[in-house]
Amino acid sequence: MNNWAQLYPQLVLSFQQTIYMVVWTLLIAGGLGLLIGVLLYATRPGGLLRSPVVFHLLNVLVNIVRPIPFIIFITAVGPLTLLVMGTTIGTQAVVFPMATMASFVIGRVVEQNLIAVDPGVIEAARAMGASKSRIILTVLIPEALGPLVLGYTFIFVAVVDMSAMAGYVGGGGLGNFAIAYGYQQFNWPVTLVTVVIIIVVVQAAQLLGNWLARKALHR
Amino acid sequence: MNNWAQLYPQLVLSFQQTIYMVVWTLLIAGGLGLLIGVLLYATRPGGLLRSPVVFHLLNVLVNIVRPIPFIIFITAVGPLTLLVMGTTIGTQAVVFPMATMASFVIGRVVEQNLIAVDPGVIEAARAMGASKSRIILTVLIPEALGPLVLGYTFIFVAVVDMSAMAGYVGGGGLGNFAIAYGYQQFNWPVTLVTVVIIIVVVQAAQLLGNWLARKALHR
Amino acid sequence: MTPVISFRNVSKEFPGAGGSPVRAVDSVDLDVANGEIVGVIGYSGAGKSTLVRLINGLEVPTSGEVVVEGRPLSGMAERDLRALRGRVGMIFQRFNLLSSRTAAGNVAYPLKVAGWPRERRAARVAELLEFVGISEKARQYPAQLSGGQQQRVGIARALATGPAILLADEATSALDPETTKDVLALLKKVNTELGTTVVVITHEMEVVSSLCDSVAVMEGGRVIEHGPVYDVFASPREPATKRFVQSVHGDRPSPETLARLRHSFPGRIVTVPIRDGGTAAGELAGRFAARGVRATIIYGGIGELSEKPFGSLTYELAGADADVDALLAELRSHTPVEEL
Amino acid sequence: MTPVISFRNVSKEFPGAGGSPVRAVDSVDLDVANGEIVGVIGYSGAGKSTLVRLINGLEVPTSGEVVVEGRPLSGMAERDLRALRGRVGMIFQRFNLLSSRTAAGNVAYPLKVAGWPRERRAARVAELLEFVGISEKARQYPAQLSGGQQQRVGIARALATGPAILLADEATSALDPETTKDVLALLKKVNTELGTTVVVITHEMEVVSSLCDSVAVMEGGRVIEHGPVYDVFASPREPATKRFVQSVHGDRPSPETLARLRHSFPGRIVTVPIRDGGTAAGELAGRFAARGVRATIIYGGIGELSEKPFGSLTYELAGADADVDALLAELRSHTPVEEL
Amino acid sequence: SPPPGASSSATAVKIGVADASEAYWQVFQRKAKERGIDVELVNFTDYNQPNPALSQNQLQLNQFQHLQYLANYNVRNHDTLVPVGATAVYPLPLYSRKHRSPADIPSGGQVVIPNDPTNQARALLTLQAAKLITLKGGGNTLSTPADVDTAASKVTVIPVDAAQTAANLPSVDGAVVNNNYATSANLSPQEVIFSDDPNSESSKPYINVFVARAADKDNPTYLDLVRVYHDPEVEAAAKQDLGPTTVFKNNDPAELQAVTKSLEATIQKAGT
Ligand SMILES: Nc1ncnc2c1ncn2[C@@H]1O[C@H](COP(=O)(O)OP(=O)(O)OP(=O)(O)O)[C@@H](O)[C@H]1O
Ligand SMILES: Nc1ncnc2c1ncn2[C@@H]1O[C@H](COP(=O)(O)OP(=O)(O)OP(=O)(O)O)[C@@H](O)[C@H]1O
Ligand SMILES: [Mg+2]
Ligand SMILES: [Mg+2]
Repeated sequence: MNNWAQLYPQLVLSFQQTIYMVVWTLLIAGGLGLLIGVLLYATRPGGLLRSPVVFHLLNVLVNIVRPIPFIIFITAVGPLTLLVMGTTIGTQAVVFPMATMASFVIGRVVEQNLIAVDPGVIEAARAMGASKSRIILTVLIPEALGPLVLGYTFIFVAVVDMSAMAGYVGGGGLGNFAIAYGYQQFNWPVTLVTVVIIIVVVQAAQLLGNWLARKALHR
Repeated sequence: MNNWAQLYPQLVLSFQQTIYMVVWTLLIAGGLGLLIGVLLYATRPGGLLRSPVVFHLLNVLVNIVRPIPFIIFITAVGPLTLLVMGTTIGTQAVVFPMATMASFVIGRVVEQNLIAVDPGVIEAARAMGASKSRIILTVLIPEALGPLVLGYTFIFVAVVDMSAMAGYVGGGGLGNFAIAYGYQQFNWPVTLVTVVIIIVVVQAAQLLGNWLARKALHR
Repeated sequence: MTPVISFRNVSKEFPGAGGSPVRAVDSVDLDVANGEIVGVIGYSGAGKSTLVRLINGLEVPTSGEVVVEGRPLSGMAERDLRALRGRVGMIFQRFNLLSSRTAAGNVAYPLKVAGWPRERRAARVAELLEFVGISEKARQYPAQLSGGQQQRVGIARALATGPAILLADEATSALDPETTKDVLALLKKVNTELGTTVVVITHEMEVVSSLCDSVAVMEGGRVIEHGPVYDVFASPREPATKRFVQSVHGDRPSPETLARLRHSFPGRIVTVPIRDGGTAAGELAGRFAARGVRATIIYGGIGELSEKPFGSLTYELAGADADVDALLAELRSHTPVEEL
Repeated sequence: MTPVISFRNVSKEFPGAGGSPVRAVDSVDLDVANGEIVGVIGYSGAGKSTLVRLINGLEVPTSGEVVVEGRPLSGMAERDLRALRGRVGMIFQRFNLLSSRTAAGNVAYPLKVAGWPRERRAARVAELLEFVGISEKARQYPAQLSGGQQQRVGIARALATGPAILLADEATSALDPETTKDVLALLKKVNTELGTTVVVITHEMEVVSSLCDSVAVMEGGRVIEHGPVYDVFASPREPATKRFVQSVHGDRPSPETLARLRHSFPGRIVTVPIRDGGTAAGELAGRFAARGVRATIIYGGIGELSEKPFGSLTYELAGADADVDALLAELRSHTPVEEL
Repeated sequence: SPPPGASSSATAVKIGVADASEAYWQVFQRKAKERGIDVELVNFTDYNQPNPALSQNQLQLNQFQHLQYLANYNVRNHDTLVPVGATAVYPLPLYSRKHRSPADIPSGGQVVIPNDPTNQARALLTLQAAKLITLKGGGNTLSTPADVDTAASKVTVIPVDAAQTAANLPSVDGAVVNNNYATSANLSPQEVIFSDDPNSESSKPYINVFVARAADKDNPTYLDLVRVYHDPEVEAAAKQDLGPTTVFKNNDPAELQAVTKSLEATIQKAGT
């Protein structure tokens, strides 16, 4: 059994690892997911870039990736991870499967939020001669910003949650710390403290998200 | 090592278990999550039922529950599960933590989708003297139906994913089957077949969801 | 008789862009009598929509008291407020149709809220859609309707339950003149047959002149003038009111028009207001002839305002200057003739 | 001169509710000359918005060809279509403002699209907001603006880049008469100073009469009448057109009004149209006097249409029946006098 | 980000483990350091990961598996990892709070077993030995719950997360609990109603080992680390964490390798 003094450095490290994983995953998957989401939205029938081929391919791809149990997914993309990251283990390596999976998840969330945008404003932008990419970047996304911010806040939690599985491949992190040092050791104080730290981080992110969403809504 | 003949009954059972878990979770959490989402939407500042206390309590509660690693969550609600379900292990028992967690997840997704509804129509319903509950049921939700359907489709996948963790407490299911009989046994054909079955189920759900969403959009 | 709607020193502020609040409605005192049709006019942004939205509690006043059917809205229980709203129909400036319901579904909605049984509902919806002329669009969704069709759905919806008070925020702005006429006739009918009190915001002075009993003129959040339509229009006190009245029947010619008229009519040009009880246009012709002045009507018109003749005519007077001067002097003794 | 916009047998169908498609635009052939201001009028649902949306390719015709600036839209490369749209400003019936941008941001948007440098943009935005009178609302978001303020943002936005073609779908529907007048003056100015071709959909006949060179009347998706405003209004051929014209200056009294007039004026009542080049109103008075018939103007008016006098006057004729008959017979020889 | 194991010290060893959270590893690291070896632990919660990582040179050693698991891994993945030293063998006892002996467990009862691949088959064999279940074909070290002949078995086997076996003890008839979890969960030895014998020949496949790439099977540093593990101080700490019933093993690497080979052969034969 460990005592707090022994655990403390490990906890700090785990915290750093979580931040590392979450930040990188969000940065990478935030962008890629936005792209996927925008494509899912825009290529659907009647969309700005309507293209049944791209839409169905992407739709199927997202649905292939998302339901794969994460540990199987990590292993399946292992060779690719090795190629890209130079290693398949550790905090850095796990960002690759995390970001990949998160991209697809974010894609769906973004798609959902874009679909609620009033088609009238898209039309107005088209009527001004704006290019499709410009419409997407300067009209579609800003118009959906309120729900999008909440969507990304939602995803933040999902990624934090996902990072708990980083321990599968030696990625560490708070979630893994809570499991390995708390749960598996039946050490409930450690579990509790760790989970509380996670919750505080998430809560802070949510407050920020709510605030930003309210700012973005303009109504 | 198992051969297909031996595994087949287990696979069928796992399929049934997954269906069982996913259906029950979606039924229960679909309703509870809708409630949570509606409350999150309606109690926020300027909302239909504005109530800072309820909003912040709920907001914090959702943020407390969601980031808890699922295995820890299962254990933490174990006593409650025992009380409610009479046991903490097996397919039936795991529906309790799954539905609880999923309720909070769905709550967030619903909240996001409701926030995009044009406040003008809510106002119109208020002006007609409709009660708040009626507005929520007959205006707010129908108006958000397109994105909501996509949101629930998103959640379907998330729940299928979550059900892969049912194996923690003996819940079985396809996800666990893929891991236990495929992945952990280094049996890639089994893994592949199982994952493909999962993907097919998800894909079917998504097609249905997309179709319903398009119907619901009316534009 | 006690007013059915009454504003008592009501103000409504919104948070503004630069921190300073926008006072959309400013210290308004206004009474609307039961069964009256009152028009609210004013420049864009004057606070008309906000004023009307205070009546059914869609906006809550920053200060002051709105009293409807004898009961103050503030502190009214949610139940009672809902019941009140059930008796108040509203046509929105931006229509606010439920995009998830068909035209018929939108009209049926308030009936459902009011608890009408299914069969009566269907009949009523059909009747209303017929009234506003969009029966064949009953099963279309709002996104598939033209602007005017959407507005008509909004009108039908507001009238559905036969409300005691109808708030119409630019109810005919998207309608062609024919349809507008039909809708105004419908509102009039509702008013006379059911005794519905109607508050109409409008930019079309014809709506005021043909429909309203009284008119309130708003400017900068304040009600700057209020009274029977004929009184306000016949003798507008405020500059804003004057400018609005100019746009109704029998306006004097605009500077550009006047210039063109002068080109065709070299004589002296005067505008004579035609008011009920004032100088009848017919009399004038006789007087002109008697004085040996040839008068030609070159502009203006006579219409009806609150069912009384109202307007102004612009004449070219041709004759000896002295004769014309004498004529004008005589006319001025009882009518505000203006030489242009 | 080749037309700047030309519809060649254009139809547009939408999927309808019951499976049968809605033909919103039906076999339209229409040319709009460069620098012209053409009004499009018609009943609600006639297909006006759809017609105009075909011009900048927001709708794609089901059949037929829309040619703009000499080039057919169909098969035009995306790039070219975009470039074309950059030269076509559009004011939407439902405004379609970007809710995520302020009033100023909305107006700046097309300038950004057109690649204007930042400094010029700011100045232009300020100028446009000033033009439409909402400078002080520059930093407000659409949801914080009144209906008319939103519409004015839409107008400013459409005019921002100084478009070669302006499509205005009920551009003044939410505006008070004063502001409407200002906006129309602005459109006229843009037309004369920059040579902008303007297509205005409107329900306000004053807009047509004061602004447009030509007018197209739509009914059931078809353009049933088209020509110079004076010609179409002075001698409308189609019943629909007639009804629209009735709502402009100098209309004959409605049945109810007529009933009231008969009450006050027991004599015979006739309506005489006043047209440019026809009988001048002034002349009539003389003739009446000469015949010993006392004529009193009781209704109607004379206004301007395309800068020419236009209207009708309704007289009460008091005198011996024979005299009146003789007078009417004489008048009828050159003017379509109508006895009511 | 955490620095990769490129420490300046000449002998830095990265070891993949699955229980880095156990305190004895800190003693191990300290003792290794005294011998000039910098040990970096990489903790995997998924057993599938450390072997490939070792193969791919991302680790120098791992220590989380028994010979049986290693043999199975090697066969399935055509790999050649070898044991370089034994650590310990743990009994895998059946616990119960409701019953005194396996015979007391009513038919139709529920028994939970760990669902991790290193323990699952062994747990099944234990239950068969306790006459609670029957495995089709007699069972072997690769049996899975799918091989349980439900008709011929007295109890239902429910595989759960290894930590859940201890956690669920109160609500089931019996639980097969790994040593370390039993210790962490403070299960009482009195609650053990059946156990296999860790010293028996049949327990040999379950000896836990340090594993290295075949090329490194004689690497002196690695052999040194095996010795560090058996330092009395480390063993004492390990016993504390892993439970009093832990039996430390110090078999000769050659013997371990031979056992592995024969296990591999058996698996090869049984294999698909
Ligand atoms: N997306 C659509 N789907 C189905 N029908 C449509 C659609 N858009 C327009 N219509 C129909 O086409 C016809 C013409 O519509 P349009 O909007 O062009 O009319 P409009 O002349 O502009 O009418 P308004 O003056 O009321 O705005 C209407 O009957 C309308 O219901
Ligand atoms: N939610 C809001 N936030 C901030 N300002 C607002 C808000 N709603 C209205 N206003 C401001 O209040 C003033 C009055 O608005 P209101 O909508 O009542 O005008 P209106 O008379 O109806 O104008 P219009 O004829 O253009 O519809 C306007 O200056 C407007 O900008
Ligand atoms: Mg308004
Ligand atoms: Mg239209």
